[in-house]
Amino acid sequence: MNFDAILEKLINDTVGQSLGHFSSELALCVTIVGLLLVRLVSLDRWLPTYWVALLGAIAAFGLAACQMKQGGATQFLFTGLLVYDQFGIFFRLFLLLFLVLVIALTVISGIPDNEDGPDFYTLLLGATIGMMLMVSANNLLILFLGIEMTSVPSYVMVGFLKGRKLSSEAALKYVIYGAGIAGVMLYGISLMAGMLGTTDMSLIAERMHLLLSPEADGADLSVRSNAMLRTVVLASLLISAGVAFKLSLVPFHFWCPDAFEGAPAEVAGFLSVASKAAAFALLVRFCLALVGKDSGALSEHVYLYLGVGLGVVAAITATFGNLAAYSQTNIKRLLAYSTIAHAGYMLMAVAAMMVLVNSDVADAKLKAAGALEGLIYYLTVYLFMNLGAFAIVAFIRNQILSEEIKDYAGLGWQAPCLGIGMVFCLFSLVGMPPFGGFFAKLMIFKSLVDAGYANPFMWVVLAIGGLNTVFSLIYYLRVLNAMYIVPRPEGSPRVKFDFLPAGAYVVMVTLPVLLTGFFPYFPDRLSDTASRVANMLISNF
Amino acid sequence: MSALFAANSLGEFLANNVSERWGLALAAFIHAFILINVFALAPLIFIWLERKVSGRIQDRLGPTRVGGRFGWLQGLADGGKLIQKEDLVPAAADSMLFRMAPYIACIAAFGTFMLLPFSGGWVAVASDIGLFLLVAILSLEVLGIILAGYSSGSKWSLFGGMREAAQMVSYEIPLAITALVPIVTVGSLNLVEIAEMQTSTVFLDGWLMFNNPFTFIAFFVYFTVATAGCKRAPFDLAEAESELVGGFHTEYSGMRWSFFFMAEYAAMFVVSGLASILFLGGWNTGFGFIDQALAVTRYRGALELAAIDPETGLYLTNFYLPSFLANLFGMVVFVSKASLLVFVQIWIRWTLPRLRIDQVMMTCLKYLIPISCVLFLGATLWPIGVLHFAERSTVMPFFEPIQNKIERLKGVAQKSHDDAEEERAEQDSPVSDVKDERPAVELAPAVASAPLGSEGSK
Amino acid sequence: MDIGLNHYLVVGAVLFVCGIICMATKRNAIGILMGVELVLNGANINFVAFSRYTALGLDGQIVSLFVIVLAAAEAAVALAIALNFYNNHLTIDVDRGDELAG
Amino acid sequence: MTGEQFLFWLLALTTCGGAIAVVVSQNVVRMAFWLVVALGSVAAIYFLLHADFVGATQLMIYVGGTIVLLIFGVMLTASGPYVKIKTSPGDMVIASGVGVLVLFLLIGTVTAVDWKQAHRSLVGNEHAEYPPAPAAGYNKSNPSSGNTARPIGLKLLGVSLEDTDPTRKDAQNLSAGYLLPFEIVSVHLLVVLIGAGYLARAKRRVPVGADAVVETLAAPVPVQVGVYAGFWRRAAAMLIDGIVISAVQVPAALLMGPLTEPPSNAFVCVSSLLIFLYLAGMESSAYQGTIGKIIMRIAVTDTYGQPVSFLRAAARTLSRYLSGFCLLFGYFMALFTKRKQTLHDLVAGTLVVRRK
Repeated sequence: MNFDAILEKLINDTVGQSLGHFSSELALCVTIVGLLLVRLVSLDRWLPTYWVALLGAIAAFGLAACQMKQGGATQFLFTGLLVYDQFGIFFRLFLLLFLVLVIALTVISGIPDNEDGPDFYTLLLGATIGMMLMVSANNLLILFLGIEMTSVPSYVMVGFLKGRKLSSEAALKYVIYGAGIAGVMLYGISLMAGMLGTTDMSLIAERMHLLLSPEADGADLSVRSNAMLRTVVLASLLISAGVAFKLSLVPFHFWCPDAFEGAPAEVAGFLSVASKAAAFALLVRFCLALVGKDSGALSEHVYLYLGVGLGVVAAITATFGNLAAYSQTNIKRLLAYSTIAHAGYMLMAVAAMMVLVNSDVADAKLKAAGALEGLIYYLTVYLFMNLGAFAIVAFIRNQILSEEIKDYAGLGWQAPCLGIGMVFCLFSLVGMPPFGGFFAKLMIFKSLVDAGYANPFMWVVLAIGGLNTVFSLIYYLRVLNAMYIVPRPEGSPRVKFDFLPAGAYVVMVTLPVLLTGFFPYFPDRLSDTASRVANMLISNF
Repeated sequence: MSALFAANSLGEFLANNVSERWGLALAAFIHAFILINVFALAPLIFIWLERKVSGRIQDRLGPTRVGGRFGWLQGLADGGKLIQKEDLVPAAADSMLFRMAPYIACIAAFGTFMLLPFSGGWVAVASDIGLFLLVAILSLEVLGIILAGYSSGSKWSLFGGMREAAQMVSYEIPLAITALVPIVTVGSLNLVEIAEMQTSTVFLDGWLMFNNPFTFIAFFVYFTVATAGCKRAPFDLAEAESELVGGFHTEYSGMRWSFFFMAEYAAMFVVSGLASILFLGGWNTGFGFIDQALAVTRYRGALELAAIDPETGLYLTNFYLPSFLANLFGMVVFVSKASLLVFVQIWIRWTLPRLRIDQVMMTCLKYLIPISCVLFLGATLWPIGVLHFAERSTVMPFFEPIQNKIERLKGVAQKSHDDAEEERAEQDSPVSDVKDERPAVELAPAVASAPLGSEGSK
Repeated sequence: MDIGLNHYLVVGAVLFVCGIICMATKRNAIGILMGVELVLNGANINFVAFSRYTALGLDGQIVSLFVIVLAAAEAAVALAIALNFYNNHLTIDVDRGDELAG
Repeated sequence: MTGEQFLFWLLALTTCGGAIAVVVSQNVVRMAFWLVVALGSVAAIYFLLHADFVGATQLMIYVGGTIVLLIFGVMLTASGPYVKIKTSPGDMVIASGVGVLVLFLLIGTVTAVDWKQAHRSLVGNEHAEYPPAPAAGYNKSNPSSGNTARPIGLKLLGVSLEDTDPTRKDAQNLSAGYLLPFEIVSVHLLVVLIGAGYLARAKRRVPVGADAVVETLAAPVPVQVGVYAGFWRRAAAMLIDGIVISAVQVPAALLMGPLTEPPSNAFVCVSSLLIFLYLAGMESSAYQGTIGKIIMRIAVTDTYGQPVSFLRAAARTLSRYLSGFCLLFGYFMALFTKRKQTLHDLVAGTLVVRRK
């Protein structure tokens, strides 16, 4: 095969196949350049830059939606660097929908003024591209690249209010922890890539299987396997430290409250949903890639250990998040701890999936897909309820210039739209029955029950999850207590909220929370999609 | 320096005659010795030149006292004076860094001579990424300056160091981009190859500067940026004596002070040499008939050197005198081109007033970077357009792809080499006797121990 | 003793651990960043060594190239944030940033 | 001890020593210096590992770029001449204790692996040799001699040198190419640049009140020479000229031979000369412009509004090539230069104005 033939093949592969499937990311790239050009020719005096960003995001969303509709089989893009499957498309769609909503929120709340708009939206779009790489990564390099592309713009966004002491402190803490963990993670990647001789995640699965299967190579297997296994375990621990940092799981959660408190509410909302969703998608892919598809005796054990380990971390994270949230006085900090707790709940789904996927329980694959379905459903509902909460915090901040819970006194009566929206969001976050959060939690708990048959420890995790749900009610209610029960202090000016556009936005975001709870059609539709996506991934795997 | 020593490299030559281990060490030592001594001389000459030129420009005579009418010993006399001076370290300085800084600057500037070829094959390290490595090492000089500025414990020095840091970090970008403009034209980072490709057909047409309009402009941009990169006037903000006393070297005296200037003049020569390799034909004179003849001779010499004994599979080491002379001539041409550019830098220094720091930064960020980007883009697109045009028209016969020309010349050299071989084979039949006397070297001795797994399957 | 893969891996590990200690103990934000650079370099040595001695091949070198570029980008942002912190707090001591707690 | 061994131990010493010195030293500038030592030695280690390109990149970007940036940051944030924000000894002891443990863990784990065997069993033999054993003679593109620039460049495209080897059977599949990260990293760098720039710069100030007045006063008053001809009008003039010229040239060319063949050199030279004379001559004549310019009611003047000399018009005509060379950018400059000058106007010092 001569050079020209290979080059032609490469061009065919890139232009003919990959670029088309990569179109939504490209749309975002083009939008970034567009934002720069708009400022270069001073068009931003007449045309507010958020229109450019919004248009680009909607275009990207449309492209992703087309891909979703087309469906199609799993294929590998760019000579195997990215994997293109239903799971990836779903998460891209998810991220882009969220991006559109966040841009709309920033337009209404006006946190980047028109002068800083191009900078802010460039960072926002850049981070989103990174997340989209994360969700479809099939190579350890892309994994690292995606995480860096997500993190580095996030650091700047957290410090976006550059004149504020809090903001700069938050950004500094975030960047220092983030950069450190990225380095640790890279070291893990280097060990894993060196051990397995490849950075390709599908090859990693194969070679892990070789490594774990006892009949691989005759002589002194135990010694060889042992040392090699230890290296791989060390490497995957270091890598998962990086992912855990993005997910704010417990030993690596410390950045989260500080960063959220210092950052504008819009940015905090973006980080709490988008970067978690991308990191979960990555975690699922990485966990599945790690152990390989064929079930040998040894690999089954590894799955089990991995699942139980994740379960332990999940239980600790949820408990810690809820306990720490209890004593908070700042609403953003409270929501940050609630984010940590929710990451714990969602991690329970991943743990259940890992325990189930290669177990000897009947219909193991189906049940594993169920756990994944729970995760996807939970993330979708979480998008709306968490974004709703942060949006309301941003709107209230614009009026009363405070984010302390005690300053929310009596606001529920003065701004009924925001108040009711907050009630819906918080109740859904707790997991109260008629809201979407209830069904989401139910699905995860159900898969935990299933997983319990494979390993009874998962029932312990389930119990801890249940207890946490009850406990979390207390601190969410404290916010509502402040908004409705405590009277507005004498002499404080009456707050006026216009329905348009802030109220309308709140309605738009909280409506899905309601719909996913009240009307069975929507959860069915959503859960159909989720289960399709989940089954696709598990069966392919 | 290969052809200087009747072997593919000095290391091989010594490895033959001494031992492999010590041969390499000796070769490294000799290379370093030659480089440092030859190029410590260059700054001396340029410092004298600077004084002379500035004198003339200011309507003075310049140095006349030491060394006859032209004062040519002035540089040496300066050196002697500086060595005798007391080596002061201010009380407020961080003495370790203060002492270290001049060496860093010097090592970076002199280190680049490793990679600078002086004629086809006369280069200490013939790296495939020569240009990249050279620019990388050159960029380390700034570290010495910054550390000097910071460790002096004086505010003037600090200001000088900060300015230098800001200026150098900014100017490295257009420097690298404009250096890439000829690279995209010839498609190689190897400095020897780049220069060899500029063999002219008629007159000056091979020089990359005249290859297309973008390289033409790129030369001037490169030269501006390189002048700034050596912190020469009008960009010498780091040592602006009218504002900062002496900038980063305010607190230095004696030999350490002179190290900075050795480094500066060495860097001037390096960037000028690079300019002449990248744009001005390197060691090619520009006259087609001379260049082509010399190139053929050099290729022939390389072939002689690379000849392999068919029986033993070892390198024969033939020495080919015409090639040696051609290289020597090339070196003279190259050094004179580079010196001319150094002269221009000196000339500019004594003609133009110094810019303000904000003007320096603005020139770079607002003008030079966009210009260099446009040039880079243009130089990338140009061949596509020209090839398209040249295929259909007979107007521009000299747009022959460079590679073809080189191949043609190499073919001529190969032919003459083969002819000579045949002739030799006819003349002396007992070939083996002759060969035995020649030193033979094992293949690729520098390749380190075999990689892991090589004993596995084979 | 022939120099092999393990020798380079040990150098990488030393760099990694030095970086970790540096990040853990320094209070100057820029000092912490230097620790990060050390950690990244430790990983990079691993990559290049694996590229030379194992089947990872050129991939290792390419990853290390990307890491160098990404590290430069990260350093630029981290430095901008540190300067911003300095402008607001008039110190670069990380421990002085204590307003976010709880 | 061979050369490689000696170099390795030397570099290992400077690398590890530099790194430890970074940890131990309390002065942040000294830390930076030791970091330079450590990272510079890492670059040398890369050369030792036959990864020249990575080594050069390390020198250029890390040592020459990133560290300079860090030192720059140190200077900007220095409260006194030497910042000493000391670590408490207790922290140091604990951290180094834990660090040493981690080090032993890492080294113990990593060195226990028999890499050779591991790769043979995991990867299979056919790939296990890297870099390939040196071929006969000096091979420029052979990665084992450290010349990795070409292989890396090809690898970024997804082509490895083994793929182009016709003897390999499995060469049908592309190996992993890194085109995507190579391109997407540029987007990342752009985003990061914008972000860092945003944090570092002061807010753009909109002039209000007194400031606005001062700014307006400070702005230079443009010299009114005439009404400058706009871009479209000039483009139309050029179009007309083009038609006029080809109206003469095409029939002439037809006389010389069929149009399908490339014209002879002599014809091209003569017609170029004639076109040059037409343009320069008309512009320096009393008409002050070519036929197209006369029709479009515009004229060429010098910067004082006077008719131009032939020499100036010739310079203008010649520098039209300059405008054309830079992808017609020189012409488009009329869109945004202050006096609607193109590049060749700027070079020749001319203006194009509307006729009265």
